[in-house]
Amino acid sequence: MKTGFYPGCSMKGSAREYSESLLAVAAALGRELPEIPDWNCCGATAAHNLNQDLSLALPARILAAAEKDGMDEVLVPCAACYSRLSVTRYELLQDEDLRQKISGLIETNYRGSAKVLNIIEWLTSIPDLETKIKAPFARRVACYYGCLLVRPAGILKFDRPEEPQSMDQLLKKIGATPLDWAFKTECCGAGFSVSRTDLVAKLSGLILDDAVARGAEAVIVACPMCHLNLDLRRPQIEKRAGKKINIPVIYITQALGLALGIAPKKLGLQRHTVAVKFSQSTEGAANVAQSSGSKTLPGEK
Amino acid sequence: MRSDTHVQHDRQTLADCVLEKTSVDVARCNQCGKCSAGCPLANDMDFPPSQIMHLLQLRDFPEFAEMALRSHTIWLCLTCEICYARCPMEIDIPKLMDALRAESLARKKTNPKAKDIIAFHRAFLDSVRYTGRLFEMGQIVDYKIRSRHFLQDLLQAPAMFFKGKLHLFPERIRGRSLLGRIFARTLKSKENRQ
Amino acid sequence: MSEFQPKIVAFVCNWCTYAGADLTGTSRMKYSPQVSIIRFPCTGRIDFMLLLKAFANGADGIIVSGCHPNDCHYTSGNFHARRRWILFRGLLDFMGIDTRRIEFSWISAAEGAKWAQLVNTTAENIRKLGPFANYEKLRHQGVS
Amino acid sequence: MARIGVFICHCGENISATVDVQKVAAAAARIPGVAHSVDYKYMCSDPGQQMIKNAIKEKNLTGVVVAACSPRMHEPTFRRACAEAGLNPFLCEMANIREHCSWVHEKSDATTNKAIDLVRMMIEKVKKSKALLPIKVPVTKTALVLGGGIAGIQASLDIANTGHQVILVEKEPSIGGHMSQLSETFPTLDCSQCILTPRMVEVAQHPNITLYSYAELESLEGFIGNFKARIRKKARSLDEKLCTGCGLCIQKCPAKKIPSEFDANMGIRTAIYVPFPQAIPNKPVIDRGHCTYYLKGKCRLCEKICPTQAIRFDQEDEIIAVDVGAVVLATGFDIKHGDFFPEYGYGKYKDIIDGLQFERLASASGPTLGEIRRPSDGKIPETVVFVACAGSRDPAKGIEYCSKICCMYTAKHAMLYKHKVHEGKPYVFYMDIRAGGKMYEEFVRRAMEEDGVQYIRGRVSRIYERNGKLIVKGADTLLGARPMEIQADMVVLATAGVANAGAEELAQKVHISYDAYYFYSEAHPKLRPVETNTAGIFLAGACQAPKDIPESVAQASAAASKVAALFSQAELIREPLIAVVDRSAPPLYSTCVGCFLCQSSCPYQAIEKEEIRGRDGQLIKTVAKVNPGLCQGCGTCVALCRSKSIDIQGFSHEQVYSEVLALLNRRESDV
Repeated sequence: MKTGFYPGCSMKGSAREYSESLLAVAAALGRELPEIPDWNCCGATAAHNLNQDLSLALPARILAAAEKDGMDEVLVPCAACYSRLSVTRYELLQDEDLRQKISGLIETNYRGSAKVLNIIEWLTSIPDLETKIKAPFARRVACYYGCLLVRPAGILKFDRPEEPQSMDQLLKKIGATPLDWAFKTECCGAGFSVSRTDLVAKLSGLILDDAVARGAEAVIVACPMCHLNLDLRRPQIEKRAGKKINIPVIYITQALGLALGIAPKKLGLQRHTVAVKFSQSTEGAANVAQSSGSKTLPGEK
Repeated sequence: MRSDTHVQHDRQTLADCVLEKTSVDVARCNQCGKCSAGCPLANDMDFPPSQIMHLLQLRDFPEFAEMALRSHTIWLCLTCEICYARCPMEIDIPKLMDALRAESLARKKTNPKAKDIIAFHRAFLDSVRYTGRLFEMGQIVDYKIRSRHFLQDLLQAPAMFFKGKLHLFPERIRGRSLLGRIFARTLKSKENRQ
Repeated sequence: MSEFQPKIVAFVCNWCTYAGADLTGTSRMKYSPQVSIIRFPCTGRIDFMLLLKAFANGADGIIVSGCHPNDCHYTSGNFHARRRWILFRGLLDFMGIDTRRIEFSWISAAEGAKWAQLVNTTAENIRKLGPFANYEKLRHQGVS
Repeated sequence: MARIGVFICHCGENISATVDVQKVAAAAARIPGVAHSVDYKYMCSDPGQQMIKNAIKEKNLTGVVVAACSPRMHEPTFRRACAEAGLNPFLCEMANIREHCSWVHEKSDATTNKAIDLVRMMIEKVKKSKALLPIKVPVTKTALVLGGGIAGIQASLDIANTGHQVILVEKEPSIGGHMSQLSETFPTLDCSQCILTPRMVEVAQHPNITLYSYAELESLEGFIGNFKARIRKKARSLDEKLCTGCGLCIQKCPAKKIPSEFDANMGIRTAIYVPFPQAIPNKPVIDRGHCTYYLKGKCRLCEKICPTQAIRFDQEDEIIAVDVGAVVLATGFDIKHGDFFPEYGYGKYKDIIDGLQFERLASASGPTLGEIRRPSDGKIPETVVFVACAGSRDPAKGIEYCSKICCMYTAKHAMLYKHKVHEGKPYVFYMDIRAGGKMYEEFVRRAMEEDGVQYIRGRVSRIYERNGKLIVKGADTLLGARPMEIQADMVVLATAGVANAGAEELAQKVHISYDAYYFYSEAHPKLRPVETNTAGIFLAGACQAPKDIPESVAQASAAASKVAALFSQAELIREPLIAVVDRSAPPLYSTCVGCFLCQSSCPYQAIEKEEIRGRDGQLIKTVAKVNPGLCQGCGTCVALCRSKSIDIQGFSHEQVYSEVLALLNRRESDV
């Protein structure tokens, strides 16, 4: 069983702490994660916004490369890339003509043998993860799935699109208290980070508001785009909200890394825009989190 | 067949065109409005999703199809898929939006308000086309030139750079020539414009 | 009668097509007299050996008609008939009978005009096909 | 040798104008076996019929062919005439030379020749016809009604009032059904129990009605007029004859915190209980799933307290066998529950309830005594959102149909809420308002105009809780589909009306067909709305499709009248035009090989297996047997039969084959 690794462009740049923490965790768990040789960009939102064939050809080339390298499954930590690769695999396996057409475009016969894994599937597949926990991540966290990890459910067949639970289960394993909150799967603004920052500020603002209102100490993400918007765009968010929002946004691999006792620096926590520090005591807000929320919560105006 | 798309405009309604290319049938929509109710950007759109559907449903009125093609909505759609996930009639609205964007480009009817978004997508793809991977720095610069927003992000770029998140030089992959060919075959050719 | 006058047998169900043909009469629509109707309770009753029998005895054409799908007086008889017809078509080919000699159709009690039209077009088609010559052969094949 | 009489009718000018009737009569006379052939102006007139009768007697005819109009017109007339003259009516056939000949062709030799063909066909058919006797089926004049809701109650009363016996079976401890749970009923807003309970009492006291509550149908065999039903009377754990319904046991029962099914889990009950005060019968049941004695082996408080020693812990289910002539299914419906609406948090948030739960909240006899208090904290909600089409018209949730009753009861709910909480703000999210019905549209208008219910046209996308409020995210498609949020204290979902859990199992038990949603199928969507495809089994109420009270009652009375009609004769007399399996002398007994293809093709379950046994009682062969009570005579089995062992009377192989041959083998002498 050979599991390949597709970092995707952002994990080499704006989200490098994601891959740093992933690789650190993988090492700590004794897992090999060979990169797909000479991988290219998946085309992201841009491709399928402008041209369908291109949006299929780019991921197809990646998957074909993985197949050629004898990989049975490919770990795609970036939720956006995961979505593109999954959708491509699905559509090409659905439609033989399309598969041949795209195979022609990429000058390689794509078979569709390599399975596409998201970060949560991969981590969940690791046996008795609990036993390896050195410093339980005892924080109240808001698990933010975003869009592309769970939708379209019909194609991904991963978790249900409303009220998903898989990430929460995982966080429980590493000692955290996942909160029941309302914005688990609401969109953060995704690809508009640069082109329509105003909209990103609005949507991401709503998400952070709710997380804070429920007494979360951190938002856990599994997608560089979500992180970019919730963390890097924090100044714009605060400007729009007209208030300071301190809640840190942490990659699931970073949270796990901390629980495994890996040094924050190795996990790239210092690269965040919003400093990762946990202030108030866990107890105080814990029962707030449990309560039906009838009284106003901290951080709520 | 796509090659005669342009001929088809006159005869074929936009709804048929979408049906043919994506097998999304707008006739199924019963206008319940659940998509609009859940769409994160419905308030910023000129036509919320359910109205786009209806513009296409009245297939004998090309002026409505025109409004859909020229709408800001199709470019504001984030493809967050929430509408598809909740649609009682299980209509793949995001796929429909993709098709409308393609048509809008093909027929040169893109909404002026969407120029930044399109510029960003173009910049993104060019970066990928020439290096094989997204070169964020390069893309941002390219985007600025296209969109003329020179000052935007000036505050943040340095911060990113010092946090080691922005590289000054792109990574280049070996398969660049193949990528070049892929782009040439898809983007350039009228054949597969969608 | 210089022109060839085909013999056409119509096997119809009592509830829809027979009544439809009655309506053709009460509304005085005209059609060619080469067609004679045999009444059945339901197309589901029509044993296709009967059709062979008819051909073996010199029928030039045959009409089978019953209630529209889902309108069957006995809920599912016409579906059985349709399924059987699909199988029977193959048999006809095998026996060297031109399947165009059989018209299978649904006619409701309200479709008097449609009945007249069906009869006329069928009669015309059969006239074009000419007499069903090799029915003697069928006899030798022991159908009769 | 056959002696056939042929009678050609002119029908005034209708036939004789285009057909040379004399020629037809003459030609017929030349056909072997024809003993008498005449033509006459009006065969259907009295003198015409008299001609036939006389000829039958004088020429002692063995068969009659009347060439005239369509048999669909006068076949009964002429068959009756034959019968009066002592000839078996099924030896009389009609040749349709009017509708199928004189009216549709021009005057010509061809037309006359066709008339002759038609006559000859019928002559040959009649030669092969057999004398048939009408089928008589005895009828047990007792009706079995399944389900004691308003439909079942209405049907039972109507049948009982025609003087026939009724056995009413209800699976719950009391009759009353969903209607007894309702607070007030649209469009008149009269209290549901006030109009229902008198009917329930009537049932209890009616001399012709035997009520088995807390009972279910175990099995049903037989056919119209002659069903054998077995009823399982579930153990009530008490002796109904001794129990006076004083209720002491209920007061003393220690297990008090059991969610009450009658209150849609909004209230609580004890382990020994009656569902509601006006229950019929007013005798408790021990819920063995919750009773301390059955769980822990001790308690028996009720037994000690009972003044009449009626408690029977060791009581067992009892099977009662009854003979009935007709069955009325009135098993009702349910509404969709469970975790099928994650985006609405239905089942997750206490203050999101369904329609029946709201009925209990609004009901004066309900857990809040009619005050609208939300489940979570008992507060009176200031803002209530009502969501129509919650699951209906929603293929993604597996239900494509409209549940029909929701539009009306949602308007009613909003109204009731406004009447009880004057400052309250009711909002209704709807897709379309379907208020077809007497005073229905007016009712909805009243909700909007007089009670100020605000209607928002659109489906709700999502509901989540925040700071003790339920955030309802919707959009009004009439306002450019702009998204909107309502902070509600309570949400009422009009969840879809669905078939009962046991609907499919019951349908298979009684051999009736049902649709994709397990609602029972009527025999004909327009013309036979209360019959099923199985003769003698009728439908009433929401087991056929979601229905409101007026419709259910109307259908129940319709079903009752069908039953009454069936019970009105001593025997069921039916035309003998049905299928029969041949029988022959030993050692063959029958050519049937027992493949039972016929059985699988029969739409009426009319074909049974019959075991032929020798004198020593040992099985010789199993063959098909047609149940004359069920067979409708479609003949599908006949065409399918491989060994041609099954045939249909009146359209037998012999008859139709000779028709074909007669038509095609026209002899020159005929013309």
